[in-house]
Amino acid sequence: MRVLLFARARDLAGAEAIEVDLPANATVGDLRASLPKLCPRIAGLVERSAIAVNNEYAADTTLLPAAAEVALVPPVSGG
Amino acid sequence: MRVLLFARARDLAGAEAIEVDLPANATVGDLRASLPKLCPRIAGLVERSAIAVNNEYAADTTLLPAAAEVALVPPVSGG
Amino acid sequence: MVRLTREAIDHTRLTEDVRRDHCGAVVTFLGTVRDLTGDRTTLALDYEAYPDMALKKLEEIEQDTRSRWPVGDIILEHRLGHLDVGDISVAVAVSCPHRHQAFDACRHAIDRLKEFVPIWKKENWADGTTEWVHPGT
Amino acid sequence: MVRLTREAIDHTRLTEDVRRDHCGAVVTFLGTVRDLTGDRTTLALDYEAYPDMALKKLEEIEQDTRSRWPVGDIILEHRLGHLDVGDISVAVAVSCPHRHQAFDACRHAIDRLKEFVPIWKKENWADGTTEWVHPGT
Repeated sequence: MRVLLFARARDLAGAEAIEVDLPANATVGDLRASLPKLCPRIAGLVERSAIAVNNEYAADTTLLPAAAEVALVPPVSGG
Repeated sequence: MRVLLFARARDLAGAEAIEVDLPANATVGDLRASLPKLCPRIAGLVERSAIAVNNEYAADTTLLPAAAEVALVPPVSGG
Repeated sequence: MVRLTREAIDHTRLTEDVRRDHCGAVVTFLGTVRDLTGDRTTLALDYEAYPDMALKKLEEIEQDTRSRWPVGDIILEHRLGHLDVGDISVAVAVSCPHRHQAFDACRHAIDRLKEFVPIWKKENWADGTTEWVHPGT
Repeated sequence: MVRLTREAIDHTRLTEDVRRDHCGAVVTFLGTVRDLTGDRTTLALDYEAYPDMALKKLEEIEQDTRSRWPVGDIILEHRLGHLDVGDISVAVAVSCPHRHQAFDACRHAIDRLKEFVPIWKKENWADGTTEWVHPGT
């Protein structure tokens, strides 16, 4: 599964996305837990970020659909 | 003393101002009481209007200065 | 700055004129002539002022607003004369460092304007009659 | 209507586009790039969005605002890319029949935008450093 990165997360990771391998029936929380292992530099930011699934903020208990657009959404600062 | 009229008061009186004779030491309240006698048509509006003395809203207890610009200010509706 | 004018109000200019580099927020309010008041149809409005007192009261509102919020700049402008439906009768533009300041300051200024600035409007109803508007009478 | 743009925001057009004959009030909010944040000097900001989600969230804000107030029209527009001090980063224009509706609706829309629309700014400080702004981190 590909996870889109933005803003400081993208700069810290040096990439626009991270590939994550997750078992079937994995949840958003499982994804959240796996990100710091794949990219330790964003660990602190992941804790404070939301996860979006198909352009919607998702709770950690949400099951990840098989084909979904997933993104790490750090605290926003638009306006 | 000349009292400026505006809006409905001017239309009802058919004049831009009314001349009022008041004794020395007359108050704004005395002026207010005299207006309906001079121009009965504006009696109802006078009750609901403010009196301005030198471009300032004045209480009925205020003494009228000898030389002042005085106006009847009906309820406003700007904006 | 405060102004009474018989020309069309240029909201672009008002908004541009209050912008400041230290102010991250600009709020501009426009009052426009509505086609309906309750269930009656308005064709036009005529606005009249007691000009000297209106300018004095507008200046008091500017000073009062500046004393309550960190205003970068503020402009209050009211149009007088004959206005058609859709025309802008009044505009208030305010800049402040932060947005809630700008919203509060702008709303305060227009609320006060409608409360005590000696300006009056005359309705020109669709049935051909006219009527000065004096709330409460 | 909602928009993300890399061009300068034209507040004149936004304000004109929301005006309606049955709406006596228009409130336009502009967010502009401030020269100071606290005691630090900003030279410029870079804005980035997660575009599809940002547009979806902006549309939700438009619908939510329309459901709460009798909105004639509303436009939310956010600029992306490199902005200098004084540039307009965001604009919200709203028309409603009455002024308190327009103020409340406009403030609601910009408050929600800042709360959850996935857009981020990067500070370009006067000392040459840059920093993505992520409140709370």
